[in-house]
Amino acid sequence: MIPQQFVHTIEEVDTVVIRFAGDSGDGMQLVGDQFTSTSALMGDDVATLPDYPSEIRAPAGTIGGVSGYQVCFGTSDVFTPGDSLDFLVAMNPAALRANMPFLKRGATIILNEDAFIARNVEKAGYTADPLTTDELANFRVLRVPMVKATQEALGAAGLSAKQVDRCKNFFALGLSYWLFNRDVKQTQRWIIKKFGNKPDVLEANQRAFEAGLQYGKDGKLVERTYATRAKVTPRGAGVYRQISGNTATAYGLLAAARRANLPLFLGSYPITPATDIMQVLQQNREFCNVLQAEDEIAGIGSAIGAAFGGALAATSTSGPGFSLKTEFINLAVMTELPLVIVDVQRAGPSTGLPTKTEQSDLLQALFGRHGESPLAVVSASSPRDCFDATIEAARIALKYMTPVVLLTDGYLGNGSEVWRVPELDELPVLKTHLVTNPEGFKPYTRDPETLARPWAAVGTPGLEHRIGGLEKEDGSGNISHSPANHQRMTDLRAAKIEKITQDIAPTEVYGDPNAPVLVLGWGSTRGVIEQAIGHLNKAGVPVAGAHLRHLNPLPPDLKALMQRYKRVLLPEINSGQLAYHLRGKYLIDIEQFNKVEGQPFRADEIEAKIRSMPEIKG
Amino acid sequence: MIPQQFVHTIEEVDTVVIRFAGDSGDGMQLVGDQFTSTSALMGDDVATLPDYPSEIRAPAGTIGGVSGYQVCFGTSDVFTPGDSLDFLVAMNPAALRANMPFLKRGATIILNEDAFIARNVEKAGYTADPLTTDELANFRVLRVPMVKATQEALGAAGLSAKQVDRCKNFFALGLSYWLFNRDVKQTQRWIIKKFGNKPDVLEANQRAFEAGLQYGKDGKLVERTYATRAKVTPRGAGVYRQISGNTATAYGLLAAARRANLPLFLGSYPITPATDIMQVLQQNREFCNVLQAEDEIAGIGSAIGAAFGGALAATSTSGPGFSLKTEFINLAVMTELPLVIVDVQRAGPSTGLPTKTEQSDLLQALFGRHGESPLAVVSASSPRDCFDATIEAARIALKYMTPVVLLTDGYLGNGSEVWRVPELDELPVLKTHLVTNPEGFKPYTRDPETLARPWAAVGTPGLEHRIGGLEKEDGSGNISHSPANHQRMTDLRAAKIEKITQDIAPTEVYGDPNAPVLVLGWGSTRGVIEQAIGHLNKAGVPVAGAHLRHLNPLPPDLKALMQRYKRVLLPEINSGQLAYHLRGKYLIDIEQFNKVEGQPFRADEIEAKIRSMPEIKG
Amino acid sequence: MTVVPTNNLGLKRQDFLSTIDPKWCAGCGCYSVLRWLTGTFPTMGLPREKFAVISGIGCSSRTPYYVDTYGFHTVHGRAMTVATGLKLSRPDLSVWVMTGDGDALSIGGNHFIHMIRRNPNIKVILFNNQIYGLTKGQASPTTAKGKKTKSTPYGSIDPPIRPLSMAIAAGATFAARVADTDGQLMADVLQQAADHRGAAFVEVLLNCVIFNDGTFSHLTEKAVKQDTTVLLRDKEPLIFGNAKDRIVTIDGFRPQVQAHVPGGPLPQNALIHDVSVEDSSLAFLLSNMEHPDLPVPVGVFRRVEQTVYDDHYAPKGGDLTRVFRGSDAWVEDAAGHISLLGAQAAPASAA
Amino acid sequence: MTVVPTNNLGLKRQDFLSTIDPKWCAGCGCYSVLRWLTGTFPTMGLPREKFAVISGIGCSSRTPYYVDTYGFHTVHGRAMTVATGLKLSRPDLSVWVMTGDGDALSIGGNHFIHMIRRNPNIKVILFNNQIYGLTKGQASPTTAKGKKTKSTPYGSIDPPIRPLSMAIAAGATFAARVADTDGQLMADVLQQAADHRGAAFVEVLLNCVIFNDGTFSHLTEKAVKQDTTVLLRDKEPLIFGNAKDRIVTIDGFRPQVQAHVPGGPLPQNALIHDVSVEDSSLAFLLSNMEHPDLPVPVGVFRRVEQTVYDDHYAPKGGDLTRVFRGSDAWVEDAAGHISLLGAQAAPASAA
Ligand SMILES: Cc1ncc(C[n+]2csc(CCOP(=O)(O)OP(=O)(O)O)c2C)c(N)n1
Ligand SMILES: Cc1ncc(C[n+]2csc(CCOP(=O)(O)OP(=O)(O)O)c2C)c(N)n1
Ligand code: SF4
Ligand code: SF4
Ligand SMILES: [Mg+2]
Ligand SMILES: [Mg+2]
Repeated sequence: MIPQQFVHTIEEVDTVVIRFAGDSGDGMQLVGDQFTSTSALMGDDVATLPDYPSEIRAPAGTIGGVSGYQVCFGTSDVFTPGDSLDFLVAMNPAALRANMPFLKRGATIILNEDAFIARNVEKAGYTADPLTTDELANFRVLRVPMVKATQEALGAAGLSAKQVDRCKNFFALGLSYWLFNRDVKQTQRWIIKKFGNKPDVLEANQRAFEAGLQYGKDGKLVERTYATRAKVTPRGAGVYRQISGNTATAYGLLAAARRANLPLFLGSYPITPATDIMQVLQQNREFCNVLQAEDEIAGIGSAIGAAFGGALAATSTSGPGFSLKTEFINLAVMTELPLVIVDVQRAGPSTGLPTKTEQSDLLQALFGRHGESPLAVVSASSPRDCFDATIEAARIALKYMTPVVLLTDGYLGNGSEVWRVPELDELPVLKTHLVTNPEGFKPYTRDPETLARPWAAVGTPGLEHRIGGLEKEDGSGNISHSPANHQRMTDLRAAKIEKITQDIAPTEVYGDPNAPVLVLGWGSTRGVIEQAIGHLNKAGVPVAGAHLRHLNPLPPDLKALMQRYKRVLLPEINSGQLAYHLRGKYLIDIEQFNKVEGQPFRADEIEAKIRSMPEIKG
Repeated sequence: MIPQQFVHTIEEVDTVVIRFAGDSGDGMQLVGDQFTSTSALMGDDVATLPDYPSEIRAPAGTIGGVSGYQVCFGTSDVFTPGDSLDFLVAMNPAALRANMPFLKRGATIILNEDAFIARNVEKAGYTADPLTTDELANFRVLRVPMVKATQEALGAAGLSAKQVDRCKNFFALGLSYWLFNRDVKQTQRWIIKKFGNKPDVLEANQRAFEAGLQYGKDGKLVERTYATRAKVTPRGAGVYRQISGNTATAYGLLAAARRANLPLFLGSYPITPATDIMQVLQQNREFCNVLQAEDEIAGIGSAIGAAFGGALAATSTSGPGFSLKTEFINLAVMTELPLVIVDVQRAGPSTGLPTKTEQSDLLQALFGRHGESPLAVVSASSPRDCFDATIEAARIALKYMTPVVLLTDGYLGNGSEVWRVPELDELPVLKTHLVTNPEGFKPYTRDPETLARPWAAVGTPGLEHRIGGLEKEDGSGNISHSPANHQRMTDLRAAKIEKITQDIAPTEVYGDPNAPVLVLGWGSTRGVIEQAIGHLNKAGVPVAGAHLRHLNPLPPDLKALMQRYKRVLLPEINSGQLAYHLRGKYLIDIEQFNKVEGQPFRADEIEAKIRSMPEIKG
Repeated sequence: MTVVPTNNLGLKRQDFLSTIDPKWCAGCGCYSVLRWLTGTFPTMGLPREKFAVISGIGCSSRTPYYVDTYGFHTVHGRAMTVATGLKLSRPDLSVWVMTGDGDALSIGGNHFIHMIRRNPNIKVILFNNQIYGLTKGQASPTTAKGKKTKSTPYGSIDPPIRPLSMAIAAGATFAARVADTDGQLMADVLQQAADHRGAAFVEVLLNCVIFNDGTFSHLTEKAVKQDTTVLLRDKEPLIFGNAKDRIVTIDGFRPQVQAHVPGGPLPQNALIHDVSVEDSSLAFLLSNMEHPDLPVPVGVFRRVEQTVYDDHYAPKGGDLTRVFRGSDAWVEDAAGHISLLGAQAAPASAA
Repeated sequence: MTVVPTNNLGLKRQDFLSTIDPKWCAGCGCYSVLRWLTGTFPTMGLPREKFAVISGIGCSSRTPYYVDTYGFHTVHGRAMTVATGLKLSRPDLSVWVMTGDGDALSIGGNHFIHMIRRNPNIKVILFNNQIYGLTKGQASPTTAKGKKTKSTPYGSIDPPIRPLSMAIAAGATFAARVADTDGQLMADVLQQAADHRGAAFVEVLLNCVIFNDGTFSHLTEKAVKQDTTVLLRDKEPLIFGNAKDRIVTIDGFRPQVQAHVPGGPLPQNALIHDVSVEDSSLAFLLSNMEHPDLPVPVGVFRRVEQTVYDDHYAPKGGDLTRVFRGSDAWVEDAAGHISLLGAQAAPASAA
């Protein structure tokens, strides 16, 4: 697996966490992306965390403008993009300064030393050049004149200084490939494909990339390079790719529609960090109808219209847009139409921190509508799991004729990992309540098993009927002001959602089943919790874990499961929303562990928290 | 108190529940209103429940088109409009049929027998004329040819048949005045004022009214009339009037603004049953600025703008409109501006039952926003209490620089009772955090007592600053993406709302303080719960009651209070929203008592529920 | 794929009336729209199930209940969004939106504009009674200035919106106006709307007998309507008046009324209507014409052909697995050996 | 009460710049607006605290942070509502809205229309870059048909909205257009907007160097702009071209371009601009003029006087107790004796 051309000492490693950081304009996302797909293609597991600056371009060279791409790659146990950095590639002082808090003690910093000039140092907010102070004393610092080296390599290419400067990311990439013994072919090919129609840029980037590699080979950086160990247990036969959570969600919708044999309709409006879901589907217009609506209200409204017409309908958004959909979600509840509402949660309230992640829309998903308005809520636990979670959301929507809120978040949506691409026939067939028989048809009769009403899509002969937001008479669906009927319908709507519990598999417990503590999680915390528990179990600390996909209704076995443990710990990237919900439902006290910093948990934080619990300390 | 002109036997009564019911076009609301204000003016306590048909005019004569006005009047303990009817005035078969379920056994029904013709009987959905069956066997039925009698009285007036028919409500009113020995002067005066500019209509209505009185005096109805007993304890010196909840809310806003020395701004959009709040303020434009906005979003947006400019700002709506305000409420949370959001709850979800009442927006008020977004929630417990509750909402908003949701409901908003009109100087002075001193000013510093930020109204020299929905740096209010700062601000926003507990008086317990059961209530259930407890206590059943005004934060003594009782019963016109909240907060189990029929609880339902509890039955 | 009239199915107006009795007030203009709407449907050669009548909230928005087709009484102001989603997903349907002046122009103004500009093959009938009927009489965006309503006790202060001006500015390809009382014109206009390929907007001047009675009587009463309105005819001058003795002329951009000898020669500056001129300025000018200075135009203001939005929506399906694999997938065998997938495995050479 | 210029306070442009460095991309057209906006404020004779700059969400909506006045960065699409509430409550302030094409015309379209039609004394600057800048490059309602963006990988299919047409249809009393590159005109237009009593709407054609670079270069580049745009001057013909050798004429309602001899006689059918004609049809026609058939007009399209909405808002206060008592209150004494209050106690007689 190690290409022949490298002849330095090679150290085998399990996993490495590296972050490429530079100015917004420095092309770090590209570098990270290439590094990651190459690693994945070499058989490594990968998990990534792109970290954009705030929404708008900050002046070059400032902390606000730093863009980073973190990737954890390796051959075992890559659940997360990593807690802290083994390696940092810093293209300028601001990138260095912004990432100091994330460095492991003793980490390696590869600096673009050419950027460490007085003006940049100052812009980054340093009072003195960190290369001249003891600021970096605890780290291994490798200084590389990336700009000069790139210039040298490109000398004859006849590009402007600015254009040359733009190539330095490929130099950094080449150097990193050398350092980690990455396979260069895929990237070489990619460069050709990407820049093929601009020959001068193509050549410049190729040269810069080669120069980076050569810089390493020439021994100018270090003697020792790294390579990931060969995989002990292969991933299994199949087709694989790297996938982000948002792309997985979009594909999940495509897959669900196909497996339900329905057309797919998405009504959406751009919003960070959910926009990609819409954009991915827009790129695949042969497979679906996508409306970029005038706002989020129109987005869901159009989806409800499509659902009335017999489509698998969805709308995708994030916090502020989710709030705007409130009224229309209620119409979907009342008309009992199938609908998938994807909320890629971000840090709130209000505009909040649009590029940062959070799990704080759970209670809104559960209760954020006027009246008694129950619906189903499911969550995704990793980028690739977004695919499965989306199919599950669609399955519930179609089987129970209900809107379903799918909660993902910015961390999942933007993060990526390796995904085994399923064959379509591996995926579940989704059943619908589409009806065509006019015999005895009434729009609000109920299927006894699911309590779902029949789905008479517009266009079906003989099933003409009217629906709307006013209370309906049980059975006929006519408007009814009867008090008793309102009670009955309120109860039926709730009972239907409760019925979903019949489909929920027993909650899977991992780790030490006899432990005193159960760590419960939901959504994007799965990776870190699993990693923490794995670590602790290895270290002999008894702790168990369980992760929830279904948040409404909750798994029917959850109460009993929780009662089996002395204490339940619940880490959430909010102020304790699921904990509150579980207390309200089950009257069981829960140990909350909350963090509202717009950042995912780190596994070590969870580990430390578990270790500190009296039930564990003994 | 009994006018001289009546000479029949008079039976003294404590309280009477009567309902005037007829077709939408029959003027029943007017009749009920006159009857009520006259009764109030005679010293009776009154409580009313107008009950409109569904939003739109139904064909005349059908059940759907019945409009009713129920009033309970009397000299003691009028907490509610009454559980069931002592008297029903029914203008047509549909009005009779629709109200059968509400009649007490042995109740008196005064029928407009002229309307009991085959067509009307059929339209009402009767298969046979109820006057010819034994359908009414358990009631005292008084048949009055109201149309004919009115025609006779108006014989010479030269009005069209239709116009004459329109006067029959005044005939019914006159007859009722005779039956209950009501003072006629006020209504005579009112008729002159109302119809003074249409002399023929004026005369017709006057004649119809007198004819109704005379019909009674002539002994054509019954021998015995009724009068309410003289009051034992007078109401106390003061100015009184009858007031509806919505009017009281509007007045509460006017009063709060005056006592805070601020201009008042209301941004609103019409919606049943909240429209009146806007309309009452629009009638008083010398005292406030009211914008009928293009929608509910613009309604709250304009209010937030006014708050930025230093006004006491409010927005009023009901369920669907409340849902639409979700996103903007979050902006108010983030910018920490004072704002009163009135939600006159109605039966949901979606369009639901627009003219029916419910308490089902509580969880939405508490949690229905993306992100961690705490705000204060208060509720009103009776029509006149809307005035005080509104002032309390404004007080909290101004003192803690926060949006406050005020929950009333359709029952409170449309219902009315006697209100002692306060003098302005009896009302609390509301303090604000308005600042003018540029010395050391920063928009997000905090008052240590309240954690409120300073309120620098636009226009104040030297305090120019920028606010918005992005996360703010603690103190400076600048945009901040710092993780630690986000956590700090999240905590501060929550802590500020918690601070409000310092202002909450100890929860008042009434009834038997040593009872095993505490009946907790919130919002509009106060009247019925108090009545039920009063009854039971009198009957020797030990039960205590407490009613919550503050729903977020909850009273600090509530947990301890609840723990003092064997069992806490919580009646709610929803599926158990406060119960869920209390369980989640306090891990205390609660006996729920829920009703989701679009109707208020009746006191007897609550009484029966309490009696059925094992803790009471022993 | 778009609405293809199948054949004459022998459906009559009655077949399009549902069993629910309309719950509008006696005398309400809504009855008239219902009548002519259900009169238009049978002419379209489509079976009942192919119709969807979508509405928001308001008296006017109750219409779907009374039409025996598919119907959706959605939420206030948002009918156009639901209609758009339905139409894009199901271009085979005939989708009709029933809306009010508050529903379409107050809370729903934005969806109105955006639907119109996209030009899907959806028909919109706006019941303009210049009032909020259902909520019992508040001012709407079309309420006349100075008008006293429940929410404007001192008279309305908002300059009213002209629905047709908005529609035309938003790019309406079909825009028309008709009074509820004018059955013949309503039939004609609805027919043209039905036949139009693209979004068709029809404003109905509608009487709310309860909360705004007579607001259009100066335009609808027999005695005066010939003098206060002018029927637009394509390529013809705007001649009106009981005796056809007045004509609209144009001076610069100022329309004016001049005396006209019936049958006599046209003044040189006579305004000649043209429904299909591409630039919408003429239609806009007509939409600005108001009583009492000018006669109020009724009939079709604008009817042009443009790309129909739903024509863009035609997913064909295909090989999803290819999509899922994207361009960077690889194959692993059971032993963990990795190879690239298909085309990507091409040799890396360009230099 | 409205904005009364106090006196010249000696404030300079610099005094209106906050200490926060603008975070727009280098070369972004937003800088230009900021520059001329802060250049206009000092001319208004108002102290800094009397200004409020309100925005929605978008790159353009960051402007308030860079202006040293009161500022409110609200939520996406809703700035107009916040501005309206502020202005009605505080007519003494000078309120400016900064918005984008997505902010004002996509999600915020309805508030835009309603603010414009009410005509409060609020100034609106729409930064029209024909793209969603902040969210990194999706199509906006003004994006040209066929344009490839992140959200329209196959080219945009939506016919674009013309912001000025919408504003004019909504009844704008002041409407203007200027390119970000034309400092002089921007200064002039903003000055006129500031001086206008009522709602003033200014569309700025603005370059987003990152996601839509050059979208207006055919209108802004030195070499061509004389040929592709025409500066509107009140009561003057529309003469343009580098050599002033072309003129816009009008045939019916069809504007056309004709050759023109500079200084020579005007053709009879030359289109003469008139900013203050009450009927908005001329302004509307101008707003419809588009490249390449016609020169794109810049400058002031419309400026008319109408009632200013905030003039209606002037509560005077008074005796609240009277209000609370209403017309049916009564007095009770401690013994429970009841008497009517004041006027109501008049004797009941009319018959
Ligand atoms: C979100 C929301 N806001 C307000 C309402 C209350 N409402 C129902 S219909 C209506 C206006 C009706 O006016 P219009 O659209 O003109 O219809 P009309 O009744 O006059 O036909 C309003 C404000 C509502 N149902 N939902
Ligand atoms: C409710 C809501 N929906 C969506 C967004 C995401 N969003 C932010 S700005 C923007 C559009 C920006 O475009 P434009 O208004 O043209 O401003 P520009 O950045 O181009 O100046 C969008 C969709 C949001 N912040 N809030
Ligand atoms: S209230 Fe007006 S619009 Fe509504 S049904 Fe009655 S007449 Fe028609
Ligand atoms: S993305 Fe475009 S609009 Fe936004 S700051 Fe950059 S250049 Fe300006
Ligand atoms: Mg209307
Ligand atoms: Mg833009």
